[in-house]
Amino acid sequence: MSDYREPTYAEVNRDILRTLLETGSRYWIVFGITATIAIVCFYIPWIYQWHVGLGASGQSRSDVWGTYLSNFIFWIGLSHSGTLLSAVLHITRSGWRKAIYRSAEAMTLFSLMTAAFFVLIHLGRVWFVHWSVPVPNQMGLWPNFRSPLLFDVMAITTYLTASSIFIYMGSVPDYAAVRDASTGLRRRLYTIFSFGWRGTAREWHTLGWAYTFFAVFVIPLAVSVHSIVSWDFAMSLVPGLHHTIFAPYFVCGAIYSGTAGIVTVMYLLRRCLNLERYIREIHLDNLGKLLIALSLIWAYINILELFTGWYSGSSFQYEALTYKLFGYYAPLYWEMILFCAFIPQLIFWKKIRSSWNIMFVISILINIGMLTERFLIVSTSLPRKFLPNAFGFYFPSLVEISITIGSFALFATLFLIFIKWTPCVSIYEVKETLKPLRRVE
Amino acid sequence: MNKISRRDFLKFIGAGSIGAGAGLLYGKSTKKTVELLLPQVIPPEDYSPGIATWYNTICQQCGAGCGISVRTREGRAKKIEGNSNHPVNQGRLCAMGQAGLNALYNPDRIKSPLKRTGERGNNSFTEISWDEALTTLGSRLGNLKIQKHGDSVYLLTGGVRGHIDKLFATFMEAMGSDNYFHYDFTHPFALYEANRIIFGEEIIPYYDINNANYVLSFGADYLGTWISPVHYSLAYGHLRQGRGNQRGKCVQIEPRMSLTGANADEWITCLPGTEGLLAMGLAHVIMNDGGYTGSDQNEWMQAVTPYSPSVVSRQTGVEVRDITRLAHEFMKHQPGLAIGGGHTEGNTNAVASLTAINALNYLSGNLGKPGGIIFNPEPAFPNMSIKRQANYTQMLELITAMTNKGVDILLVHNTNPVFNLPPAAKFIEALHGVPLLVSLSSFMDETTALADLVLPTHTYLEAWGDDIPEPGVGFPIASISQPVVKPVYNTQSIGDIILALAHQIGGELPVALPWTQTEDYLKDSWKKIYQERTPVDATAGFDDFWKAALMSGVWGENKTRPLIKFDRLSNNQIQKIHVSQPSFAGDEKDYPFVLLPYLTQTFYDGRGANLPWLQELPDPMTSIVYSSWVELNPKTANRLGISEGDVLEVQSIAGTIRAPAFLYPAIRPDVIAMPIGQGHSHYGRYAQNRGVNPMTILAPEVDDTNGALAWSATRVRITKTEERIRIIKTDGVTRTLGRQILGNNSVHT
Amino acid sequence: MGKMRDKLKQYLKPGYYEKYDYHWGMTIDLDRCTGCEACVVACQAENNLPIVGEKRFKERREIKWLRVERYWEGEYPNIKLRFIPMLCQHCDQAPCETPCPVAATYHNQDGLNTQIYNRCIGTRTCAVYCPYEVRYFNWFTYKWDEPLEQQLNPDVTVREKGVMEKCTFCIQRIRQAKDHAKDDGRRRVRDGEVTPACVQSCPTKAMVFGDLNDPNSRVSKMYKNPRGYKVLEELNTLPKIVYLKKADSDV
Amino acid sequence: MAKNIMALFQYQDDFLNAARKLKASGFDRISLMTPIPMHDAEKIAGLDKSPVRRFSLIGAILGGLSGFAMATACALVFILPTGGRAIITFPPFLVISYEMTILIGVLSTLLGFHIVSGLPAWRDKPYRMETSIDRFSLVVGFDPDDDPALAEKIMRDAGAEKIIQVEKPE
Repeated sequence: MSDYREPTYAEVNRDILRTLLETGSRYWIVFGITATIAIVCFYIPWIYQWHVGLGASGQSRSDVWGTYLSNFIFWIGLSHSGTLLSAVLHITRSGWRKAIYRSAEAMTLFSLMTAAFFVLIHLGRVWFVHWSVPVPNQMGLWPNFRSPLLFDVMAITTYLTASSIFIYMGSVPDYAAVRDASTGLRRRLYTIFSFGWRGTAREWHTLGWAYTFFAVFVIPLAVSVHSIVSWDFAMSLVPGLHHTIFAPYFVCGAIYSGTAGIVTVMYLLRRCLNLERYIREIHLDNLGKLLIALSLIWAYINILELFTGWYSGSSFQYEALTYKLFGYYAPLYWEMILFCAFIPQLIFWKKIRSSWNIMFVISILINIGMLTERFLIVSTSLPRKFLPNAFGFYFPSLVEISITIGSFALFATLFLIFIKWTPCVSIYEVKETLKPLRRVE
Repeated sequence: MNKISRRDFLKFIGAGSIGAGAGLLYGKSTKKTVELLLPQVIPPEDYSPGIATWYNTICQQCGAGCGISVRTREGRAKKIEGNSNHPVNQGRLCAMGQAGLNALYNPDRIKSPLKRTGERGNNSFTEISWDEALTTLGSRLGNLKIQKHGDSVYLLTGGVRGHIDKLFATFMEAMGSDNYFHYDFTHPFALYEANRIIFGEEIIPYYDINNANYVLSFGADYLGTWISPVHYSLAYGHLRQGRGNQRGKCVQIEPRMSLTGANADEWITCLPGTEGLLAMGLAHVIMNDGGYTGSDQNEWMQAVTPYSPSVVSRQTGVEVRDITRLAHEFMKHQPGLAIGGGHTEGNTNAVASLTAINALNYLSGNLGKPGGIIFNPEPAFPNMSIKRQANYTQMLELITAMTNKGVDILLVHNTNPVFNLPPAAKFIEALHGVPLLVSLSSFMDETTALADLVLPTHTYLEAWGDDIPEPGVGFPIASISQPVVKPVYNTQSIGDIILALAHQIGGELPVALPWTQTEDYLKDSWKKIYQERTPVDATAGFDDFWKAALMSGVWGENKTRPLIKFDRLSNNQIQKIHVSQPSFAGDEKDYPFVLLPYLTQTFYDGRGANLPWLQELPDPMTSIVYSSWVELNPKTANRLGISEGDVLEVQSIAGTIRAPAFLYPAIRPDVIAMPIGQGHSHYGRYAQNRGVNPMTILAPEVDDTNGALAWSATRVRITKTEERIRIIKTDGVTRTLGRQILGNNSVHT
Repeated sequence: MGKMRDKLKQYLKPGYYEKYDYHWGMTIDLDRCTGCEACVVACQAENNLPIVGEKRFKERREIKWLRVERYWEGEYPNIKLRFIPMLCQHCDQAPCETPCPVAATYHNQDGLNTQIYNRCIGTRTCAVYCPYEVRYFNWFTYKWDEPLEQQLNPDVTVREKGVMEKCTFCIQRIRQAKDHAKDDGRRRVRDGEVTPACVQSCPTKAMVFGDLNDPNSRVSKMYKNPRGYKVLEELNTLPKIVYLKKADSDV
Repeated sequence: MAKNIMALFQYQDDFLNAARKLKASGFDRISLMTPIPMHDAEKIAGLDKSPVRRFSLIGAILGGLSGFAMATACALVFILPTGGRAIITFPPFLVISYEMTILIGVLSTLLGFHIVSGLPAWRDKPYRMETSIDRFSLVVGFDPDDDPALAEKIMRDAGAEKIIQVEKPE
């Protein structure tokens, strides 16, 4: 844009720290609303379910896995782009990453936390969840490391740890900036957060190296996490789930949904926190291109699934496929195809790609589609397995729907806390992209 | 501070060990591994399981008379299994029999004697003591006896047999009343009558399915509900796979597929009520093709002449081809059996039909032969019970007597005429003429709810009794029913109540019934068997015999009956064999469908509806639980725009009921079927207000010959209503979708 | 050292067990089975299966360790109904065992697929992985209306909410038979000494249960029946229940 | 102990020039503080390859091994055969190893960062908070034979905005 004037270093500090240090009433209202919804729609139904048993959900003999698990995949998926994208772009040294990566990583962290909640909600006896981690317990038993669910436990623990460290380490210099801009208790707290960061050459040097290694670790991790999540399904014999393509399918879907999530979050941050000078068209453009690529891969895998299902001719595969395409949940299937395969093709047009509002809507649609996809996985395959006589049907109960809605509020609440805790745009990395301060040009 | 109970303490330990105790447990876990890991699955070596005590007694859930072994622990009944000594069921038991525990421990049992306080039928009772109950009843009975009005006392019971039946009879006789009836909806009146006509004896012979090569069943659901299902199931298993390579064939002829139909090799439908005609058609083919060469050939020839295959085919809807083929197969694969029951028994021509079916047995010459019909020897003690069964016409007489104030006291025991009689009989209305209705029952069923005085009885698992199974098993047996647990509630056994009443009333009654306890009465009665039937062994006294009989649960004698020779029936008998077309209540135009109510394996005639295990047992044919439904052919449904769950209004000339539709692929398009058993207005929490009772729309059609209720002879029309409900069933999709679930070549038929 | 090597070899061996102590198996003759469901009630009585009530049935949350499946074949009037009792197949390569994160289900030395209720945390993965759908979950803690609870079998635990359960081949009866054998000074249980509740009740003697290790046991002989097949054999779960398919009539 | 001198620069080329000159003049104990990571500054400070990478490598290897060991040990505490698989099974245990490689690798890199960077800093060091905004700062420490005046002069010549004497030891 022509009227764009590059900010000075001091302006960067001022603009970004303002989002952290100045809290208006609008923030508190939004925060109050999301926190209330999180409590009313998420925690209270959960406590109720805890009390009466999992029967509070719509799951039944015909479908023992329901929206809790599909939401779990969704949130894990949403978490996928942030850290992964940030790490990939860090390693490939793409400059445009710097303004957006912090919020993307935050999205990872908090959607991962939300996903972890769904694991707990999903359990029949959540009060014994500690038996699934290798700590001593009354039964004297250790977890079964042959279980794909335990891969999950390991993967999510690792992913949560690695992403927290990744985002935290990347923020240490910014915590120092917050510390320097504040007084009193906040100053003391941020002194601790920033480890007493001064910005010496040695500190920068070590951080740089460590950060690169974190990035190196995080990339294969992120790929493995969603592969492992897919194995929860693909390792079963269930027709429609027992596919080798499932791991790449899930990883691709996850990155897809995560990238769309980044667009959504970017849009909101830009609008609500007046960060127009930092989150710019180039970001939207690049993310848009990424979305197109991902949507094409995603559509390709979907077509592949239809193709193999149709070609196999096996009653199991074919039945599962026809039910998905033409059964009770067929409208959801076609909605998903529309939202995730067709609508994103609009991004090919530069005009659409550069429109914040349209991109925002598309990104939301993609994630609705992805949420549907995850729901279809549990609701179309599991109730119709091998024995036709045991075929059933699944529809989520009010408790499940409420918890699903509540999970979005929970995510929003966590994110709102985050933006008051950590600068949502990396101060020092934005400065890096600016014109260096030199006397001699 | 409050005391910490042991329970709380254990809770603390539990909570603490999750975190703080982890280290300690870690240490433990590495040492005593098995105990920590598998306490529930494999108990440790030093854990000694409790010792169960088994009591042998008799199942009284239906009239088959199976022997059962009840497993008890610490004085509580835990499980009912078949008594392997008992020749009827040989250790096996059906679902209903096993659910007997639900009757014993039913939460809705009547817990103490009750006296009506409000209007009749308002369900308002107060609890009274046994003393008061027996005194009230005893003095009323005594007064009638003194006034020489003993004959105005009526006793109506279910199909009770053995010495309890005799006790009732003695009691009523001493009261001066001969008004002692049984009412049992499932009683095969027509079969007894048909057997009397052909065999000259009003009995059910032993159908030797075990050794048969061909079982031609006209509607008899012998694997599900007909007479003695467990015994016939055993025989069926033997017929199929128990004889090496020789596998018997089963053919089932009925308008709606029953469980037996599902298991038959061939299932053939005929128009409702024309089973007898079809049998005559088969007989015609047998006679004409020289299948029968007896001396009375000519008489038979005459008798079957009107039933040529083409005529019968028109009357029954079965193709000529099939008629001749069945006849040939039946003659070729002897020994074969022709049996009739189920809906065949529920038509206006039932006796004639069953007579015709018996004639097939006669013509095939299987009488008295293994694999055919075998006649039982004299039972250990006379079984009078059959004679006391009141059919519909006789019940109408009782109802007339009630209406005309001829009944002062009506004692009802273990039978539920309010539920099991069509309302057209006006039983409830007739009760207005009865000053005192006394119910001797364990449950608050519909009849008991109308009673003035309720004397709660023991269930069969708490009471003494005995039984001779009917039909027999080819040799004389008898079995004793003994209490397996202490009474759960303040109830008394029916025998004790009768004996107590006898003493209360006084006069010659205590002389006729000198005992105070049923156990003593039984022992004294069995002494007779001991003396007459058992070769006296000097070393074994009666006590040993009694103990042995109790322990094994059954007494038997190695004695078969000499064959009755049926060389020839009298001409008169043969001439009587004539089957007419069935008639139905309702015009075919207005009421296009024939309603077939059927007994279900789970509820039988409705008596099982209060047992939660049976309510939760998916119906074997439809997998439906907890409700009633209307079965109709998918084609019919399609034509009328009905789909599963649409609530239908089923209307006959006698009334209307509403129930959801169920598309049943194996039913004639011109009939609809409904299960009997649900639709209770009382009878406990599990049965109450659930489904409908098809009995309530039955027209009072009766059998032409014996006057029994023709319960399949009502025509109905169905109307789809706006309402739609989800039928609760466990089945998902009931087609294999080409999957090899039933073995590879099971797909072709 | 050699001992350790042997152990390691054993641990690395697929299938792990060289030979089971007992190898309990069952055959179900579909030619005898009439679909009467006596076995269903027998199982309910023996194993303290809850009475779930109409509402739960409507939600398809019934618990029947043994159910009878029915399949129609053909169209009216040439139509047949086929029954097949479906219970835990105690697969030797059970797909349900591996995915349990807390090892609440495993294969014991008798070749049984056991479910340890007190270990279960309710992930329900086993139920998803089971192709026979014979695993049932306690969606609620079910209550017995007084005094129906007096009937409960003291040898079998009552399960609480959040726990998976399934057919055990009446492990308590197996245990009892083993105890008897031990009391009698025998090393092994005799053929026919153990009958699960369903087998015991079957009115047509369609089910046979016994030890597959013993080549002379009835079940071993029935296993060789040419009519025998295993349901979903193509999944290679090695189910231990052999069904004998319905025979065609000789007539 | 001698005082340290701290200089603030507005421009990064001035700052780097000053640092280079100081180095050339024999002042070894200099610290460079910048608001953004600067490669040139790191070079002047003599930093090339960071030892953090060793932590990552060792951590990753240890993690992988310990992952497999943990899975094996857990499987051997109780012998619970499942699904006809071996007790020690490679495919699933390798997945566990993979995850543990990353987990321990990340944690040990974190440890490496803390050790190598000397953070958290437990005591107060010379620092001006402008450094976190847009000022480049240099702290020079002196050995007994160094001339603080010379250092001050070099910095002033290079264009230092402000020169401060600091008491705190570097």
